[in-house]
Amino acid sequence: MIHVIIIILLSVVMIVMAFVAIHHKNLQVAVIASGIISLFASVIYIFLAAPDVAITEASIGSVITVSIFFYVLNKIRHEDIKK
Amino acid sequence: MEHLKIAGAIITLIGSLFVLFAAIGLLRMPDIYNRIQAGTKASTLGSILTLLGIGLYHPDWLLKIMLLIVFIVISNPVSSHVLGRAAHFAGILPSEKTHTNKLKEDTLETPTTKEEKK
Amino acid sequence: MANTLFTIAMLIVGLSFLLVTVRFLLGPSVVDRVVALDVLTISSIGLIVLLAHFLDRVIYVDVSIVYAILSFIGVIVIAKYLERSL
Amino acid sequence: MKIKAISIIFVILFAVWLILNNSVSIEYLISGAAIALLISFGFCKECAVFNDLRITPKAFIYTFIFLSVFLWELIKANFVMAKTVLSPSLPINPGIVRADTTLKSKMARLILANAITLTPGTFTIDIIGDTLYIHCVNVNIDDTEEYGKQAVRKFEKYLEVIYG
Repeated sequence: MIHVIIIILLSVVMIVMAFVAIHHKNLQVAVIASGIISLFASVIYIFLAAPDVAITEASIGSVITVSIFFYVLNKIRHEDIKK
Repeated sequence: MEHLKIAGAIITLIGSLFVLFAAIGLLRMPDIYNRIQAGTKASTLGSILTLLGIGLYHPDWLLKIMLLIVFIVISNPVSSHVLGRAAHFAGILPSEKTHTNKLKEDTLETPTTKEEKK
Repeated sequence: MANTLFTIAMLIVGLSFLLVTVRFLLGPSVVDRVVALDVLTISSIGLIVLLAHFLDRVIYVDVSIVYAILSFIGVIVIAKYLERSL
Repeated sequence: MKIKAISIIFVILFAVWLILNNSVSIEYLISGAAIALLISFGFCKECAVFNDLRITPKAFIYTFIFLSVFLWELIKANFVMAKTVLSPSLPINPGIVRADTTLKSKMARLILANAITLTPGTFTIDIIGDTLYIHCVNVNIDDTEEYGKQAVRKFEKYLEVIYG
């Protein structure tokens, strides 16, 4: 019972974050929202008894992707300043 | 043995209450610096107590949980400090209740570390 | 008895997720949202260890160790970006 | 002094390896020792992190006292924070104050800043030169300097003994 409640709660937060990631004007906020989506996705993978997938999802989806996005955003900002 | 398990469960419950207080503090505080204080401080003790309760319930997991607690205690203050610094240098002002802001006075006079790096 | 208390603890952690999500939606600046991400990560470490208790396997604690190390790196990268010194 | 830093890092890495594997069989011991030795010699050419650490009986006792004071402050901090957050009128009075430190070692300053961050109502925003800038939730309007000094003094006296 508690499993179902927690999964529903996590899914609701994930859907809200997906809307933010699509519709928000600010690009940085959208990237952070997508990071939170994969954070919760990895918690749901643990519910489905797949810890290896959860480790991969947490490390790639919520850390490395976000870091690379911010690195690229930083590069774009420097280009803007030069012009 | 049974008492230890009940004690672990109660400690876990107290820890989760502290996590809830962190969320309430994050929601109620007026500006970003106070939010960082409420959020990181309460969530640090909350997660420590939650983990410790589980560790008391399963004594053979206790070593790994201790390692996890050490990671959290080392990394959480550093991330809160880095966020506060980022908020200051991104130009976010504290709320109007803040009556002394020595950091702003000092960094306006001298060039900050941000400028030196460029 | 103990399992009931653990269930209540899990529900409270889930409720705090909802409250932090509200702060994420309201938050005026980007730094507020990063603080929300930080608190979400730390509290989901607690949730994963509670899950490890319910499913009774120690391997899930390793997942939360990975979380604790990696989330720290993510927050530092974002803060460096906001500070314009990445 | 390089050998001390390398050996401390070797011990830490080896302990973490053993805890993560959760066994003391001979294969884990040998492979863990080899990897920890490789990492600690390969990456610690110039690491000065543990150079100032004193390994004397007095320093051990002071480390213990420091940890217990720190834990007590951490618990107190959370109850103060919970009381502030739950009271309906939100009684906060924030301010950013200066506090000078006399510690010279970088590691000691890191630990001091982290300890201040986890104590009641204070958190370190920045360190410029010898000055810490501390954000406080409840600061006295008349005596801002004294408030910062108190927060620093609480831990500094122990760290002065542990680190040179």
